[in-house]
Amino acid sequence: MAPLDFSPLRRLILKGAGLAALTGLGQIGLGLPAAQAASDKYPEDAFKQKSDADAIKALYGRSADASEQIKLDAPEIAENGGVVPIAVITTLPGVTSISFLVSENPNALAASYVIPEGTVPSVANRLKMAKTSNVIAIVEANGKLYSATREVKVTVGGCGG
Amino acid sequence: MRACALFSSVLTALGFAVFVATALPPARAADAPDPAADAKAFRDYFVKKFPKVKLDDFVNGPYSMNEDMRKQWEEKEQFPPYEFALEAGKEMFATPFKNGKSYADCFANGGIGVRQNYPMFDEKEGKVVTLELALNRCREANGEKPYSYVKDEMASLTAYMAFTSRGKPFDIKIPADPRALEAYQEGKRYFYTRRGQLNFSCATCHVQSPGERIRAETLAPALGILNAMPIYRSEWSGMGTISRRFTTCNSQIRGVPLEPQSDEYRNLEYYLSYVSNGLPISGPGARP
Amino acid sequence: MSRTIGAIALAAVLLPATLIPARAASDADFKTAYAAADAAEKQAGALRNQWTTTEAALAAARKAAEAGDFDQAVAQAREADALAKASIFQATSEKEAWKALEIK
Amino acid sequence: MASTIRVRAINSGDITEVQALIQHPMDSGYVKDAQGQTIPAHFIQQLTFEYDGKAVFVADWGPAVSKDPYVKFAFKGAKKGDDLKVSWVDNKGASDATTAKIQ
Repeated sequence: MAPLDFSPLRRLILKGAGLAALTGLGQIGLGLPAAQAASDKYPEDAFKQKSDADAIKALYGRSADASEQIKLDAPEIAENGGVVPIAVITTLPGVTSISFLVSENPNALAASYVIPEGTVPSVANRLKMAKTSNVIAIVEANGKLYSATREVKVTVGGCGG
Repeated sequence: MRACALFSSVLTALGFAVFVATALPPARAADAPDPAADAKAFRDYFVKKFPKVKLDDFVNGPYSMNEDMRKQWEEKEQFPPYEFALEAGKEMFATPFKNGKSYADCFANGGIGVRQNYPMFDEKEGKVVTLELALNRCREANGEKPYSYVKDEMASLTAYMAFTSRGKPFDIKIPADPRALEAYQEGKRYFYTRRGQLNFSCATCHVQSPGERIRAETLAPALGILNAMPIYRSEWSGMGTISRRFTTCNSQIRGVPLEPQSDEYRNLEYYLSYVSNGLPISGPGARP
Repeated sequence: MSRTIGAIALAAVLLPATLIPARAASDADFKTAYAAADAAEKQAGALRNQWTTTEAALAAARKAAEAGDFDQAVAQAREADALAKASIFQATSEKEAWKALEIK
Repeated sequence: MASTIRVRAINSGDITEVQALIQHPMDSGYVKDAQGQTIPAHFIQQLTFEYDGKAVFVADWGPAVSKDPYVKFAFKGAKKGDDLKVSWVDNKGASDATTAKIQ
């Protein structure tokens, strides 16, 4: 597969066009649904875990391997730790879920998204960050777990004066 | 121990004040105020200081001068956080008062597309009337209670009125009335006067250091700073009006804020808006 | 020049404020110190230039007095007084000094 | 009362891009109010988008999702004029739902 130049691709997606470019990529495999991702049940236990590793284990029951096929888009310096725009897009086939973790938050797991067949493996959301931290995106694809990590700097918010 | 810290901070502030006072050139004769020349000098200063920023882009505050922040902002603007306030404001604006009249009856052109004309100098009253003040006066004239000036309903209403005026250049007039010129001059004096224990003026941050970070914040340039009002500030986790911006700026420099819509703040808004004449209204805005 | 002298005079006022009183302070000492600070803060108010730190010191003085800690109450009141006087000094000197910052 | 949910669903060819903004405090349970009292955690736990009777996107959220949360995704198979159902439920059992027309 030809390497994708992500930034123009993302820009196209921002404009609401160009998504067709991705659609061939996401839906190969049979999408072996992992127990957690396929169920409608809220993963209470995973959200209660403190560390990123424990949260990933609680959510998926195994650990993830880093993948170049995940593009994690996050600012270098968050303008405000309360609202940090974070997005992920992947060219991995057979995606069934995408999750976001903020390692240094009191509870690392921030959000987990179920991606049924027919849904594009791309999510953008806004998360809170207590302090400078790694942000981890987990992609579950064809029953395997992949990850991408980026550090986002958070300066102390406000002055309380 | 706390006493020592305070003591030394007093001395620091004092030392600073003495330094400034003694470094002053001898008082020159008070030149007659010339608002048009002021506005030109003001604009020229920012254009020269930030040659890469397009004039109209100054209304986007810190986002005009920081690429990483601008990207986060563009992301936010896809579904802006002021959306709820804007919709609420639109609904409030359209809802008649108990007496059957509405906000539209209080404003030229039914209040649509007029934000760029505020504040205006009211020659009857002899004072500056801001949009926030005009809205509350409209309410009171129609038997309704005034709103808090700093957030919530007032922010929603001004958000909607700004939205209907987006793109229209600030068009603040100083009528041929000595009181209007005096109000302008007083606003200018307030803007440049150091206050608070930190001994900062508005200009210290927003003229001398825009684009720089102070604590966690990137400072906005004074040019165009009111064009984006009201704003959703992530730091506030909500909307705030011009009144909120002024009062929080004062307390951040450890000054006791004046009451919203006091003469000083009205004059300050008059001055700051006037020197941004020609720059487009961009409110409501989103800020860190 | 008069400004400099003013600052020195003010610094002289400040110094005793941080010294621990030789004897335990009384309610009357607190009232005297507080009245002076309060008067200075009112003057700063008339100049539209109060400081939040002055207000905080005044509040701390009242709280200490309520708790019967008059040493602390007097110390806080004197700090408030020093801060209020500094804010008055600032407002007074800024009456002309602001012009130095103006963009021309 | 006005809905807490704002949705924009825009179709282009086979793809429908969905953006949603929801009015919700998303209190983390780690913040204190002005009186020093901890504000109890109050956040949306699950947000579901349904098209044609099937879930096309399910968000499981913890309290680290920002106040007035925002999410964007895209799915295939819908047409302009179709309905997209959006619903959420929070940790206190409150909920809201709306149906948006795909544009």
